[in-house]
Amino acid sequence: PLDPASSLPLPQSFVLKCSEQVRKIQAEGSVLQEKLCATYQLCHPEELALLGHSLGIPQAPLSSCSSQALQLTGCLNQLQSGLFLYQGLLQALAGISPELSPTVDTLQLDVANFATTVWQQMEDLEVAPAVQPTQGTMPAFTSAFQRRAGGVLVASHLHRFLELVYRVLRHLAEP
Amino acid sequence: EECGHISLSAPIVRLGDPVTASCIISQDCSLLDPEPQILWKLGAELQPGGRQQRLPDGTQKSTITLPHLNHSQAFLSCCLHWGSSLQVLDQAELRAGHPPATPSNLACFMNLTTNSLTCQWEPGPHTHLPTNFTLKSFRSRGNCQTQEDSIPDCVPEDGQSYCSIPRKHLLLYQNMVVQVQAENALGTSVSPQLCLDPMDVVKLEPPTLWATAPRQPGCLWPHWRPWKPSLFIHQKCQLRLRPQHEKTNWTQVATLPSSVLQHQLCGLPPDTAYALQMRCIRSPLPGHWSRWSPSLELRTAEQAPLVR
Amino acid sequence: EECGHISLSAPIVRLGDPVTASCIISQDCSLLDPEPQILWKLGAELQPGGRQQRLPDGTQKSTITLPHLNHSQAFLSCCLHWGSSLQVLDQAELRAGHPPATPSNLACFMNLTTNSLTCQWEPGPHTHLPTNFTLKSFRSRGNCQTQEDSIPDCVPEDGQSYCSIPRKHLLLYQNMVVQVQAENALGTSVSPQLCLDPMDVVKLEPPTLWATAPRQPGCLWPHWRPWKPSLFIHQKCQLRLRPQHEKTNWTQVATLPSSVLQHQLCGLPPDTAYALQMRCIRSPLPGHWSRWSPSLELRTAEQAPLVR
Repeated sequence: PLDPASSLPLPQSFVLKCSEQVRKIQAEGSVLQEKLCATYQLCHPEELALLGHSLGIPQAPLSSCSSQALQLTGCLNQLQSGLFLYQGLLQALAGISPELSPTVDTLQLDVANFATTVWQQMEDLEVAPAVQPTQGTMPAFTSAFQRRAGGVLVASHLHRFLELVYRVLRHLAEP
Repeated sequence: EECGHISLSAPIVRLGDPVTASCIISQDCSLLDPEPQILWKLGAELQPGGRQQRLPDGTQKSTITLPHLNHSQAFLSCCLHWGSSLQVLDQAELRAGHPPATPSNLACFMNLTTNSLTCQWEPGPHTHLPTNFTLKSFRSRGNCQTQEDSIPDCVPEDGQSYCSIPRKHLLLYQNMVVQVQAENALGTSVSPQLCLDPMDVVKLEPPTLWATAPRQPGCLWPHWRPWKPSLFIHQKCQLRLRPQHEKTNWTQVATLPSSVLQHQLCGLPPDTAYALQMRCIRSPLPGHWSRWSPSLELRTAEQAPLVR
Repeated sequence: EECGHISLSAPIVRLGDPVTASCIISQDCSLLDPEPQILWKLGAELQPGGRQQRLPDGTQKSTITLPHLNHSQAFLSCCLHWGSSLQVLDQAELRAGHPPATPSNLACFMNLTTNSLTCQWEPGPHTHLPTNFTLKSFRSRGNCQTQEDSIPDCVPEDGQSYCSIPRKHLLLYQNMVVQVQAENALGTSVSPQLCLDPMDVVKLEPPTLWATAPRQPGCLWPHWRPWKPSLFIHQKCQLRLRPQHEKTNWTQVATLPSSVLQHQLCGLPPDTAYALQMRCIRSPLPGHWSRWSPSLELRTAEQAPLVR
């Protein structure tokens, strides 16, 4: 059954802040993708799918957030776990390159802050799980190329993940 | 072993307060004269009023009290006559000043280009003493009733009254508490606490204004683009105009969401030069107004000649 | 385990030289297609000429030789077809350039205000590779035939062709050897050695010129004071002049020891405006000329009216 938004009193400021954080992270993610393309000619994530597959770069599920069957508590949970996962993936890219590190660091901080925003709201609504989610095992990027390719893939997955989140937030923001 | 040694009641006192000093002349220095007369100098001036006594171990001790130390810094010397000259045996630095006043007008803004939170304050009157200012902050929740993990102290560069907390110490979209502490030898004072979310105090730069040729007479067709680093922030913007080169009051003509990037203004006299300005503020989330943009000078189109 | 791995004959070669690369595709990546065709891309362009073979352990290996690498930096990718797309499995950065040329025109001067010896040089043509310049020096004696204790390397700031050796490393009034070394992945080169005493290469600033009213007609009465930090150095100074606002040649009117602080010039036409300049050099000890001082504009006195 649809868990109507109203059954979970989400403050309007929370929805507005989350929307802004999504836009902020997507803007930074695009900067990372542009730099990876300009500097290393790694411009197409689809050219790195096989490598991503072999490295085992996980993607975060958002099944509870689909517009047809929005299950809000589950959606918040998956959003928070997904952000936590991407925070770990961005950390695994450490040492990507001197030029890109500042962008990756800022991106990772913003994702971490967004995860905290969601987690604290779940605590305030008393729907937070007893234990913070775990990131699971992170891929090991063993070469400079793998870190750059990983950067392209993580940025691309994160962008798609946030597109879905933004749709839900816009749905929640509708009066 | 030292020839003479000064000890002070306190090396640093409040301006105008008294200072007491004593000077002990060791035996091997006073051998030359069994009853050497100890003299005091403050800076270059001899100071009367030294009370001298002979200690059981034979050393000579003089004590002097300066009733009001009115110099923020002065040197007190303990001297002896030796032949025709006055010999300085020891010298102590006296300092006087005020405890720090409470730092006031603490204000912070988030800089989107450096990604840091810069806070500034009024240090208060000069204390005449080395005074350290430290920006203390910690993370919080809700309306800052609780104290969560603390943030490393931010120490401003010498003599400056602002400090920037780097991005990695900031938790955006959550409230934090900020406070500035002033400390010198005579005391410590702290400013009132500020409770803020860095993103609510973003310092916005004004949008960029330009224009394309107006379509109808008496109209203007300004375009704008929000400040690039703030594109992710929903804003509302105010547009104002006034006849060019006239210092008349500005007329506010529109308040528009930042996503609207142009606006047609009509009903103006034809062939007239105007100055336009725009400013923006984060909206609906809290924020501060940007400055007004530089003026954009535009002229309304001429009235088309009436064909009889 | 890596999907694909490129190994290079050399990551950095001389511009125009060949590069050979091989790429090994691990089994779990090539499982999809028993005989996957390995393709090479230089930047975005496919590169023909890969020679592919199946290794005993079942992995596929392709080797390619780029006859002339004419890019100073390029990315070589090892790819596979996977479904409809071309998959990049590994990427290697190729760099090409030149070994460093011999740094030339090494020159040093002693700065009396910063108390440091600054040496500058011509780095030579761009090598297209990260190239480190280091100023090496050591103390010596006589005419620098012997090497005494060495001085810490002076590393210039990024991209700069000068470096300053601080006072604490300098032994003034003794000869030292200075040399600059350039190094990159393709080689090292060193400049010729300079043998110098820092005090023989002092950079003198020009003296300060002023004048008092001339006593007789057709005379000028310039005064000067040597540059303050060089007062301890005996110098000789040249004085030159030329009619003001005329770009005629300067006339050198005197060479004087710097201890002489004024000089009367006579025999000049009355009521005429002149520009004067002065420069100095350490003398009799060796040194370099200072720049000429800024012009001092003076006018010779008028001829007194003849009383009949």
